[in-house]
Amino acid sequence: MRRCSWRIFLAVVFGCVVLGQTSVLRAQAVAPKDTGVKIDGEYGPFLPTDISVDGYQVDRLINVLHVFMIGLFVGWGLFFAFCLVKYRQRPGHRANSVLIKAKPSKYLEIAVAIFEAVLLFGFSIPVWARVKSEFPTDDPMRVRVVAEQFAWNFHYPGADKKFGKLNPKIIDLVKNPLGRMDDDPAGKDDFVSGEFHVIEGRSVVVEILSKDVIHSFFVPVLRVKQDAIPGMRIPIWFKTKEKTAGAYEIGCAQLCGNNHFSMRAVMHVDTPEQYAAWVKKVTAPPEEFKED
Amino acid sequence: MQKTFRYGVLCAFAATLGLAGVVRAADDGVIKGKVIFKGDTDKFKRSPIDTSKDANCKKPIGSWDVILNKKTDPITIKNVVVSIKEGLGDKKFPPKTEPFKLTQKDCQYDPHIIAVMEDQPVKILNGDDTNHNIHFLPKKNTEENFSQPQKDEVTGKELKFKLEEPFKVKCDVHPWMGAHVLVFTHPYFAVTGDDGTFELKGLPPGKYVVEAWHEKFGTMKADVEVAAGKPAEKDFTFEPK
Amino acid sequence: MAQHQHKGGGHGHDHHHHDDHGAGHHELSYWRKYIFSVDHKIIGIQYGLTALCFLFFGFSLMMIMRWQLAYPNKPIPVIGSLFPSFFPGGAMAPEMYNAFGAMHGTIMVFLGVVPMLVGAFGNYVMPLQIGAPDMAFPKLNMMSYWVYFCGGVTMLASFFVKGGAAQSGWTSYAPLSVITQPHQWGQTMWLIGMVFLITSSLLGSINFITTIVQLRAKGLTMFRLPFFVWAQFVTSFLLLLAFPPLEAAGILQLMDRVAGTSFFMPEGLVVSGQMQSYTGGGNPLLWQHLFWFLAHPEVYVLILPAMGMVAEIIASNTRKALWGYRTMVYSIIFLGFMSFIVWAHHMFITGMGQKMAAFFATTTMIISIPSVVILTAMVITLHGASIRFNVPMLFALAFLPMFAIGGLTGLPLGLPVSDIQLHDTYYVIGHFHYVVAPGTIFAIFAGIYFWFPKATGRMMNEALGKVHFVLSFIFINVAFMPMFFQGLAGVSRRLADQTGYAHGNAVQGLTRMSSWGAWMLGLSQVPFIINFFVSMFAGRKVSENPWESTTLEWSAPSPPPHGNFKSTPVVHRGPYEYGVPGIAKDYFPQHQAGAEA
Amino acid sequence: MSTAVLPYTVEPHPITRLYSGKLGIWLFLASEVMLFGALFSSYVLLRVGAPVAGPAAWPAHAETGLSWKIGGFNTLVLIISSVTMVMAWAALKTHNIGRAKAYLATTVFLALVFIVVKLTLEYIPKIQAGHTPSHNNFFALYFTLTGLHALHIIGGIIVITYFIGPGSALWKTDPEYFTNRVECTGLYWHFVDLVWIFLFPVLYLT
Repeated sequence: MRRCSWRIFLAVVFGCVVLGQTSVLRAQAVAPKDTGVKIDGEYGPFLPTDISVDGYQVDRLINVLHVFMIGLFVGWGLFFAFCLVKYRQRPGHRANSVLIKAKPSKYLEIAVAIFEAVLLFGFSIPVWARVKSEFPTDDPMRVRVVAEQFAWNFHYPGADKKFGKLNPKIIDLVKNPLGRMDDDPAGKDDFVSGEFHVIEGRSVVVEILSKDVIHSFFVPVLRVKQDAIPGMRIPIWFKTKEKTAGAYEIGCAQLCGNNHFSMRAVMHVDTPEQYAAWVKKVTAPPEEFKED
Repeated sequence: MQKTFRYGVLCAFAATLGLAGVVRAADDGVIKGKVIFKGDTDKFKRSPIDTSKDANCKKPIGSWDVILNKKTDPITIKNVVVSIKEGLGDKKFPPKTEPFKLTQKDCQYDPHIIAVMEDQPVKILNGDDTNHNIHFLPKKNTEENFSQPQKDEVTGKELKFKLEEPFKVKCDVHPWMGAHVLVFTHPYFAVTGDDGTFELKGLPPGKYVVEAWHEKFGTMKADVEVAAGKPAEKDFTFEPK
Repeated sequence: MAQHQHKGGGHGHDHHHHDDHGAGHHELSYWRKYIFSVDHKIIGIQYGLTALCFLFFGFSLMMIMRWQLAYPNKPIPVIGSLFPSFFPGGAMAPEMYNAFGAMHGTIMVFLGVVPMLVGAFGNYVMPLQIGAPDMAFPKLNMMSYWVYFCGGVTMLASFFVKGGAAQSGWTSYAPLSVITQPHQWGQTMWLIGMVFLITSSLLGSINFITTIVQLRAKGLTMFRLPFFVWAQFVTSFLLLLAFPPLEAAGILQLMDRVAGTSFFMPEGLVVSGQMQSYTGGGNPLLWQHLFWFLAHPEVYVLILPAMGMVAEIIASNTRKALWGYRTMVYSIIFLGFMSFIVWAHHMFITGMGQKMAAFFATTTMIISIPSVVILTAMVITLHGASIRFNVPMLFALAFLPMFAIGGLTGLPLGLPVSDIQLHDTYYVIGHFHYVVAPGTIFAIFAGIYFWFPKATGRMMNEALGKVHFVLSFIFINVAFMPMFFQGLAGVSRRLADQTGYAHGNAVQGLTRMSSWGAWMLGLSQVPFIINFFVSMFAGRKVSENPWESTTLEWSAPSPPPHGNFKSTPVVHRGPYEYGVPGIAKDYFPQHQAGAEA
Repeated sequence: MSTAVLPYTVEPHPITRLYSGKLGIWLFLASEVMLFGALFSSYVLLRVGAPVAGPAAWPAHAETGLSWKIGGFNTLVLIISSVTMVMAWAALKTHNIGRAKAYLATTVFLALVFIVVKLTLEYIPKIQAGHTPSHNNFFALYFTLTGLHALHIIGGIIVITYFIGPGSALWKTDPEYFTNRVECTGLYWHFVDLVWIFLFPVLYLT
């Protein structure tokens, strides 16, 4: 029994690897669900399509880290497996009580530490600084995102590029979901939609708010995620690549209640013409609703 | 399933008997009338609702807070609840047993007014291919809040409200979706429809205070005397500024 | 040392021996002996059995949730029709999913793993390893258990109140946790239960530290302590100092829910179109800071005792001293210390500024190094060893690569930039489950197989144990490995149904694979359950030291009597003197007098 | 006795120079420091982050209606009770159980005075004036912090009363053990006073 244990162990490890790989490769989507709009982009068991100009920095760090992790794990695993086989208990074999001087381990630990420092100071802190402080100055679009249980509202400032004041006391979910004030001149040309429209290749500054609980504004294809925290206004920014027009998904990444799973919105990356047409449609004075 | 059904039938039978016992056949008094609108109809146009939050909500829908029946003459108001407010004394009425069906269809509530008796079952159905979350916001009754992720026009979920009060209902996934629940202790209530009329039937003769309730225009009361065998008529006129 | 003749089975607490220091020792009633016992061994076993039940219960919750994830909104087979009030139409409603999710987390962490590691193993093994007759405060020890029990009952009862159990995740982020289920008891009972559990852990940690400081046997200096005791020592400090802030946070949230205060509520909250009556002026992030100030040390509470157990088992089954014992001790102390200043790496996405993020990312990178050191030391111990592949050793060995995966995948989450994409996705779930499930839970299994003969005087069956190990090892990976890929794909955690998203739908196949892995993992526990109960009564009887180990607990009879040792032990050497030259046997127990190595 | 015989319950450990109970109570107090520390940190954060105007703004000192005279009186009461607690322990050290009990009883009496003053002159008038915990965050913190402190006082009263009553039986069998227990209770009691000495300026004077 004892003598064959290590073989069982190896077989198990091998089996796991094979099983894991085949399953990942064979993991296919179930029948697509009708969500009203066809979503562009490619999605699978790895990072999804990236349509953001700066998204590659996130991807690069994730990729570098994974190569490093897999390398370390494989190297370390080989040593582990070697020890398990070579030093298994068997007749005539006795443990060596003298502890080895494992200089390589010290070097390995130092190498790991240095590598982590490089990741930290080379790939993380500067990028984070860019994300947090280098807001675009090239006349970005400005949009305010207001999260609520369980929907996203997109508040556009209109031609004057100024947001009107919001007053939570006058919120009317049918006619005035954000509580926009009529007497605020800055808010005269504002408009609100349930769809997020941006222009391709143009930078966007998004101010994130929440009406009730903590939500998280997550656009996988943009590598953008930011919690929406009630009582706070948190600005973020991104810029889409050229020629990425299409529809993409926005999700909520922070548990926000019963229907957290269905708190989804669609981001339309438009050409300038499409965008202008949409704005015209949304801002047109409402006609009276007539039932057929 | 079988068993529940059998019990249901039994209960319904018993309830009918009870009803017959309490409300005698002679109670055939009727109050009828219409709810009239007076004022500037342009101020109360229905506006289209922005349903862009969910691409599954394809059918255009309009606001419901004020729906005027412009084809009738005079112009009447839809979705006004007319009910007996006073005059029934301490009489107890057995609850209606047939469930009130509330369907979520095209991302709006059908019907918009849920007028039910205490303990009358309300059956909530989902007629859309999207997730709905119905959220009742009562003051006295217990708050109910649950989602119906799938189209389901048969089973649904049944609820009962125990205490008399009007309160709002909304959908937490489609914030624009709203409706009103009115719970009564008695069966004498009616909701105006496309013709703006109402009829309260089966009343014992006597003096009553009748109330008309509208979600936007508020309430209005009137004294009505019901005599046996002759329908009493009473119109309500709302004159919003 | 004379062979101790063990009589009778059951839980194995016979008192047919003559102990020479049990002054005033007389037969106790059944209740005082087994239920309201003050003996650390009985309390340890009580903790262990209760925690195993909770682990099983928490795992069952998850297996039901996995159905909803794999086959959204389809009726759950068998269970759906058994509990129609929980599952209307046989399927799991999203609010029920949230309740199960919150309770799965809470139960596994606070009612399962911590009581198992600290309450059960700590209580049972630690006093034996330091040669103490009992814990320093036996009555306090009993109280810890019963307070823990009350907390557990409160948590379980919350499933049956109107509105169901808490639904805001095990993290209970305000304001969600304050505004959900208004006027209902679910979340309030969660908070009350937490106050119980925290109190229990606090009392326990005071007891542990005092015991380790005061009651070590003669000659047992701090650097002769087995590594497990060191792990318990550091863990107790974490519990002692990290839990009170959560208790404070719990009290504040309780006030918000019950008294209408606004500690975590900002001004102008509009829920479901209704203006809220809270005065405002509070801060939702305050909860997160207080919570994670506890919960990050808590992560180390979950892993350090597991490391300690694995170290014990590896030393015993490699027939070799631990490589770098002192380095490991320093590392574990450093880990404990550092764990207090990394908490905000859970909050990068809350809008944290550059300086804070840089600080917490740096401390997070630093804290990874002692973990690497400990892991490396354990692997190097294998070099030049003579490895016995018995069941405890298999689990302990499997702990190493599994914990390595869990630890390594923590790196992308500790750097704010990669955390943008991976935060709150399945990647996080995969990461900490690799640490806690194949990591800590495997260590727990290893510990059960290893110390079972000490507690009962009987061995567990090796063949069944191996079946249990192989199946568990395969399926735990099938269950958790797909989560990394789902996370990379961008699937958020805590979604009752991910197929509504295109990126979620694309990896639904992986979700199903993970679910099947989880159910198979559940089935794989059957051999263990059989083995556990049958071996208790019919296992092979063994002497006091079946593994031929060196630490003190193996010098006590199996099971140890009241007062633990036949004669007060005296320690002569370090904890892992295996294969000492000049000694006939390949181990040299700590208590045995003789030439110093 | 159902417990195993443990060393260092009475005599101090040769290295730590503490008996187990004393080490235990110090550890307990360390955790209490963390508990109140977290609450004081919350106080600081909420006060610094409070809105400048509106109903949620931090009230000016005069608006709180807290009287430093009542607070000061209670501070004095607690300080004296700490002294009597020490005197009780000193009396036990000189083997005078009668005097020790008298001092313990004085401590309990002073603690009750504290609670009664707190309840009748502060809590009830505040709530009647509409200054409930939900009024604003100042009162929320005021009630939470002083309420938790009052719970600690009540806990102390129960323990000390136990030592005056049934707990004192231990004096006959093991006087030193009993003295140690009173000493530990004293340490706890001083800590509770200390918390009040922090609470008093934070709530009443600023």
